[in-house]
Amino acid sequence: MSEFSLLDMYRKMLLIRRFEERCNELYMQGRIPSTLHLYIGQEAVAVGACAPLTDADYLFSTHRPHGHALAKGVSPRSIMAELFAKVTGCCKGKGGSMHVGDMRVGMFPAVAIVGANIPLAAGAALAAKRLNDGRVTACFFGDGAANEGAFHEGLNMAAIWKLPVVYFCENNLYAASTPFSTAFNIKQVADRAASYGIPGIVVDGYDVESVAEVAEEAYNRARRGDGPTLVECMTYRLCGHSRSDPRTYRTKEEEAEWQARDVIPTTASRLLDRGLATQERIDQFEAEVKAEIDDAVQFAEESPYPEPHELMEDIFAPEAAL
Amino acid sequence: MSEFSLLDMYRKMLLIRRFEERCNELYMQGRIPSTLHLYIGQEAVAVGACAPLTDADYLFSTHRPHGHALAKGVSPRSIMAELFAKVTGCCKGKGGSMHVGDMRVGMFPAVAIVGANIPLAAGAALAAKRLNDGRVTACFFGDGAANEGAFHEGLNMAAIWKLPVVYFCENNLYAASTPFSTAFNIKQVADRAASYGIPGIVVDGYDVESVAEVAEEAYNRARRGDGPTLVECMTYRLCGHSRSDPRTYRTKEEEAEWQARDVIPTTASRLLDRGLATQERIDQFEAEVKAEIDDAVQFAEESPYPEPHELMEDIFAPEAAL
Amino acid sequence: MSQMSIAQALRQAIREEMLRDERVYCIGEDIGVPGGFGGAFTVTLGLSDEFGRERILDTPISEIGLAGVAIGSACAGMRPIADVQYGDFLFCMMDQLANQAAKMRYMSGGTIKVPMVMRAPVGSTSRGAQHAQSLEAFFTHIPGLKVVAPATAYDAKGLLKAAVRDDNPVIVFEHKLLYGSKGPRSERGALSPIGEVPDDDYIVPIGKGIIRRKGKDVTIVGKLLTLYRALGAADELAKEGIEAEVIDPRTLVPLDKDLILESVRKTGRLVIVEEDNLTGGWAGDIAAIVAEEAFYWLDTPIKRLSAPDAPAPFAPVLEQLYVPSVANVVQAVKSLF
Amino acid sequence: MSQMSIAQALRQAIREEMLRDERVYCIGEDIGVPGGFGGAFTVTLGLSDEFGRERILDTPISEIGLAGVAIGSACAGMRPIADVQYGDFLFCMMDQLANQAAKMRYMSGGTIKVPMVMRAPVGSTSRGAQHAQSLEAFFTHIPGLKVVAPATAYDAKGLLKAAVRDDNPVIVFEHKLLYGSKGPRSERGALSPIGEVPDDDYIVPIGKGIIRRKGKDVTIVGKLLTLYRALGAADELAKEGIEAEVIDPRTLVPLDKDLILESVRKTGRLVIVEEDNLTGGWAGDIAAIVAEEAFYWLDTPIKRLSAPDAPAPFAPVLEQLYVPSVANVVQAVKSLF
Ligand SMILES: Cc1ncc(C[n+]2csc(CCOP(=O)(O)OP(=O)(O)O)c2C)c(N)n1
Ligand SMILES: Cc1ncc(C[n+]2csc(CCOP(=O)(O)OP(=O)(O)O)c2C)c(N)n1
Ligand SMILES: [Mg+2]
Ligand SMILES: [Mg+2]
Repeated sequence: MSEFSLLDMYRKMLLIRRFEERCNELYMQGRIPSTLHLYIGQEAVAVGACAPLTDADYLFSTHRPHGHALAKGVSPRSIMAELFAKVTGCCKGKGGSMHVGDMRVGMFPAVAIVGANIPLAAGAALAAKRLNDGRVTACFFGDGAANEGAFHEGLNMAAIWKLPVVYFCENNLYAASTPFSTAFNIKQVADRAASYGIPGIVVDGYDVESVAEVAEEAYNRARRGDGPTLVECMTYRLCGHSRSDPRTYRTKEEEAEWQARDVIPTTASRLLDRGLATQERIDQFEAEVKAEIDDAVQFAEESPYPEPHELMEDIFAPEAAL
Repeated sequence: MSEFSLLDMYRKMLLIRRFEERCNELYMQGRIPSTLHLYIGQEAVAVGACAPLTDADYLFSTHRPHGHALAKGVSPRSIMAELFAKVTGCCKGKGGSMHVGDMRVGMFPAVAIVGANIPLAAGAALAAKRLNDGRVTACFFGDGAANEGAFHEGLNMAAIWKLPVVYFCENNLYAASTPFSTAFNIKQVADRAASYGIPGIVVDGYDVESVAEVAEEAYNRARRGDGPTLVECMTYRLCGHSRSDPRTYRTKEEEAEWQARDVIPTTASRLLDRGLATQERIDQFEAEVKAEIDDAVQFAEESPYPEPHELMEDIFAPEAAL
Repeated sequence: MSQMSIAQALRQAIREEMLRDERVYCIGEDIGVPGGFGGAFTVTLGLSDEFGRERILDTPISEIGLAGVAIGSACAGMRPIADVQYGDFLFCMMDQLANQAAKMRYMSGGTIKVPMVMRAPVGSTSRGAQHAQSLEAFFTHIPGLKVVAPATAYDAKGLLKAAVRDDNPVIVFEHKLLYGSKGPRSERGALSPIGEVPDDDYIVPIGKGIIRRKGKDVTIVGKLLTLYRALGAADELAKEGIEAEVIDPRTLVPLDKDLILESVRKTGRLVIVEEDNLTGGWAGDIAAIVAEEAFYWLDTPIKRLSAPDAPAPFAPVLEQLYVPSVANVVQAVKSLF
Repeated sequence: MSQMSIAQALRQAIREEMLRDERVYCIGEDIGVPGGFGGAFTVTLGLSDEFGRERILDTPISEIGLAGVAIGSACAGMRPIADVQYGDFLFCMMDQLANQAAKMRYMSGGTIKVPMVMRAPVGSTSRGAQHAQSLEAFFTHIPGLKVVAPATAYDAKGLLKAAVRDDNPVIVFEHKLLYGSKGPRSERGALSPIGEVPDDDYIVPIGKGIIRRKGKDVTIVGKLLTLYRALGAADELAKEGIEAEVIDPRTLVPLDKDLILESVRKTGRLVIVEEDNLTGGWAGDIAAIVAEEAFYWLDTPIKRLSAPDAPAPFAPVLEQLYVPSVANVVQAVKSLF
C-alpha cells in the first residue's frame, strides 16, 4: 500500500475543522444565509478516503459536503464564496452549501436528496469504465442513506456490472435525530454488501490512516475491474445535525466518549509520537490554515452577488453543435 | 405443523391451472381484451402459501395475480368477469387482469408496479398489529421485484417494527426476459434477508407441501410478534411472461426440465402413491373444475358491461360522517 | 379562542384527532425522537411524550416505505398522518402516491378506501433547488387525491382535521415561511402569521375557498405565501383607487371554482399569483377554467404571476427575484388597467 | 425515403446515432436480452445483435438505478438513451429526473451538462390505471428538462436524433397506439401511422411545432394520439364548412408558442385536445398562454378537451369514453360556433 503522508492528511483535516468552525461562527453571526450541515468530527473519513485519489477521479457527496469538497481539493475560496451566495462561489451562488462541487477537481455538485447520489455515482463509474479513462469514483453517504431504495438499486447495479466505484458509508450513528438502532435491525451497514455479492468492510472512521488504507485497497480493486466495495466508516459528528441543533437526542456521555477520540488532537499526538512533526510545525499549520480561511472569507465578502440575469442562466446547456 | 389436505391443495392448483389455460384460450380468441400474465407452473406457491390463511388474513399480489386470487378464495366468476371487463367483475371492470382482488377474502387489488406492493403489505401488517386483530399478511412478488428500492425499504421497515407479514419471493428465474443471473450478483434472493436481520428461507416452489409448511412456520412467527420472514420459492413459469410471448430467451432444455416436474401431474402421482385419491377422484376433479370454469365464463359473458356513469364513480370515497 | 401560529394550530389538530380516534397516528422522519426536532418544522414536537413512540412513529429515511406503510395501513383500518420533511422529497415516493394511493379505490371498483393524510412543506427558503419546490401542481394533476393548502392558523387546524376525517388520500401543503416555527427551527424571513383559533372542535370543509378581501375592480387569486403577497398588493392598490378582491382557494382539489368564477364575473379582471414555476403550474389551470367559463365577462387578458421556469436559486438576491413579491403583484394588476 | 412505422423510425434513429457517436448507448429493462422483446414496444429489437450487450444495456427492474446510472453517466461523458417500459413507471424514478437531472446544471452554476434522453410510452390501452397515464404535464412543469412528443415516423426519427445530440436531459413521450409495433408486441386498436422517412441523416429541431392542416375558422391543438383525433375531426368539420387549422406542437418544452398564438390570432377560436386528465393538464397551460397573449383576438371561450379527472379505466367500453374521440372534438369545435 502507498505511504500517505500523515502530515499532509493532518493538515487537510485541520483545514476542514477550522473551516467548519469558521462557517459556524459566520452562520451564527448571520453572515451566511440558509442552513449548514457541518462535518466537524468526521474529517478523517473524507481525508483518508480522498488521499489516494487524483483530480481526475470522481467524488459524489451529500447535504454535508464541505469536508468532502476540501479533501478533494475544491478551493476554500470558492466554497466560502458559495456559502456567502456570491457569484464567485463554486456554483456561482446558485447551489449553496448543500450543492458545493467543482468538476475541475472531479467533485460533482453535492446531492442533498439522501441516497440519490448512489446510483448517480454508479453512472459516473459506468462512464469511466466505458470511456476507459481510468477514473475511479468515490461516493459518500450517511448511515441514514443506507435505508433508501436508491442505495439498494445503485449498489446492485454497481455490483452486477463490476463498476469502478467505492461506496463510503459514514456511519455517524444518527440520521438527523434518529439513532442507528431504531432504523436498522442489524449491527453494521457493511453487512448489506452481501446482498450484492461485494466486499463490505468496517473501518474506524476516527483513524485517518486506516481509512486511507482501506480506501486504497478498494480503489485498486475497482480499477482492476473487480467491482465496487462498501466501506463503512464508523464515525461521529462532534456537532449538531444542522445549524443550531441542541443535540438533546444524544447523551452527554456518548458525546464525551467520541470527543475524547477527536481526530485533530489524536492525530497531532500521533505525529508528535512518531516524530513526524514538531509542536512548532503543528502550530505553524494552525497559522497557515487560519490564513487560508481568512483569505477565503475575505474573498467571499469582497465578491459580488450574482446579477439578476443569472437567475435565468444555466438552466439549459447551449445548443450542442449538431 | 398443521395437516394441510394435499387433496384440497391439488384441487386448488388444478383450478388455477385450468382457469389460466381457459383464460389463454379466451385471450387468443380475442374474447378477453388487454394483456394477461399467466401463472401456469407456479400454482404450488400460491396454493401452499395460502393454505394456512383464513379470509381475514391479507394478501398482496402482483401483475400476475390470478393464481393468488383463486388460492385466496376470490370467486372464479368475479375474476373471469373482471377479465371480460364486466361490471360484475371483482373490480367492476375498472381494474382488469393486473388489479384483481377482493377484500371480502382479504385480497387487496393487485399492484402492477413491480415491488410497490411490498411497503403496502408492511402497512397493512402495521395496521393489523396496532388494531390487534390477529391478521397476518402474505405478500407475493417476483425475483425481479427484489431489485426495486421498494423491496429494500419495505423489508427494512417490516423488520425493525417486527410486523406480522410474510414475504414470498417467487423466483421463477426470469423478470420478463431478464435472467436472474444478469440482475443479481448473488445466488439466492433469500440471502438478502440478512440485510434486515430477518430469516431468509429457500423452498422448492414446485412442492406444495413444502411451501405450505414453510409458510405456516413463517406465519406463526409473524403472529407471535417475532416479525417478518423472507421466503424464496424456487419456481418456473410454464408459459410466457405475458400474452403471446415466444419465450425465445429461454432454452428448450431448461423448459423441459421444469415441465418434467410440473406440479399438476407430480402432485396427482403423489396423491395416488399415498393412496389419498383414486384416479377416478382425480378425474372427477377435472370435471368439477371444468364445470366451475364453464360457469365462470358463462357468468362473465352474460354479465353487462359497466354503464357510462361508472367512469366517474369510485374515484373518491363518499364524505365520511364527520 | 387562542392566538397561535400555523405550526401550533397543526399540532393542536393532530393532538385532538389522535385523542378523538385511536386509529389516527403520525408517521414520518424525525417526528418523535425524544430530544429531537418534532419534524422539520416542529409540528409534532412533544406529541410523542403524550402519545408514545408507536403513535408518533419515526421511520428510517425511506420515503417509498414511509408512504407505502401509511397507505397500506390506511387501507387496513388506520388513519395515518404522514409527514415529509420537505415537499421536494415527495418525488421519492411519487409512485406510492400517484400510482397506489390515488388509484387504489378506482382500480378496486370502489371497495377500498385510503384515509391517509400526507403533510408536505413547500416554498423557497434559500436552501437551494432541492429544498424549495412548490409541488401543488403535480398533485392537483393526479385524480384520486385531494389537495389542500392552508394559509392561516384557523384553516390549518380546520383543514387538517377535515383531512384526517376524510376517507380519501389528502395531501396537505404547508408553507415553510408561514409555520411560525420557534427556536432553532425558526426560519429567517418568515412571515409567520399568528391567528385566532377556536379552542373547540371545528373543521374547515375541504372544497371551500374564501374571499379574503372584497373588491370590485380585479380578482387576485393567491395561495399559501402568495396569498399574503396578494393581500399586500391589495393594500397598495387601494391607495391608488383599485379595489382588488383577494381569493384564497384553501382547497385545490376539489376546487371551489364557482367562488373564483363569480368574482371574475364581477371584476372582469384576473391575476393569479403563485410561487410555483410558470409552465405547467396551478395558475395555468385557473386561467384555463376562467378562459372557458367566464370568458365573456373578462375585460382584459388573464395574468399569471409565477416563479419563472428555473430551478430555485440558492442566493437570496436571486430568490427575491424568483418568488413573486408584493411589488410584482401591484405591477401585474396595474398592467391590466 | 422509406415507408416505416414510428417504432422502426425510432430504431433507425438509435442505430444511426450509435454508429455516429461511440458515447451513445441504450439502457433499460428487457431491451437487449437475446430472444427478448427489444423493450416493451420492440424499439430496440435486434440492436444488441449489432452493438452488443454493453451498448444495449439491460438493467435489473430498478427504475431509480436505471435513471441514476443514465444521468450519472451522462454527466461523465456518455450519451444515454434510457428506456422505460411504460411511462407510468417514471413515477418510480421521479426524484432522479426532477431533483437530479433537471437541476444539476443550475445548481452547479452551469458547470455540468446532462445529455440524457429518456424515452417513455404513454397512453391508455386497456391495461388498467397503472399502465395508461399521459405524463407530459408533469414533465413540462420541471424546469431544466426538455420534452418532445413525436406523432409521426418522420418526427420520431428527427426528434430522437436531435434529443440525443442535445446537451440537456430530454424526455421523449411516445404513444403506444402510434408505434406500429409488430408481431407479439402489436397493440389492438392501434393507429400505427406509417410515414415517409428520409434515409439520410436529418434532425427535427427541438422547439419547432408544425401546422398539420391549414384552416381559418378554428385552431385545434393536438399531440400524439389526439393529433389524429384532431385531424379526423377537421375532415368531418370541413364537410360542414368549418375549416380547422390543426397544430402539432411536437416539442412541449421549449414550446413553439408563437405558432399557436399566430394561428389563434387568425382563427379567433381554440380547442386543445389531449388524452391527459383535465385538471393540471398540459391543455390548461396552452389555454393560459392564449388567454394572456392572444386574448383580444379570441372570439369565443377556449375549450379544453381532455380525459376526465379519473384514473384510467380498464374496461374498453369506459376507456372509449375516457380518451377524447373524433366525435368529441367535432362536438367541442361546433360548440364554439
Ligand atoms: C430523501 C431525503 N429524505 C430526507 C431528507 C432530510 N434529511 C437531510 S439530512 C438527513 C439525515 C441524513 O442522515 P445520514 O444519511 O445518516 O447522514 P448524516 O446527516 O448523518 O451525515 C435527513 C433525514 C433528505 N435530505 N432527503
Ligand atoms: C416498476 C415497474 N417496472 C417495470 C415493470 C414492467 N414489468 C412488468 S412485469 C415485469 C417483470 C417482473 O419480474 P418478476 O418480478 O420476476 O415477476 P414475474 O413476472 O417473473 O412473475 C416487468 C419488468 C412494472 N410493471 N413495474
Ligand atoms: Mg448519519
Ligand atoms: Mg420472475
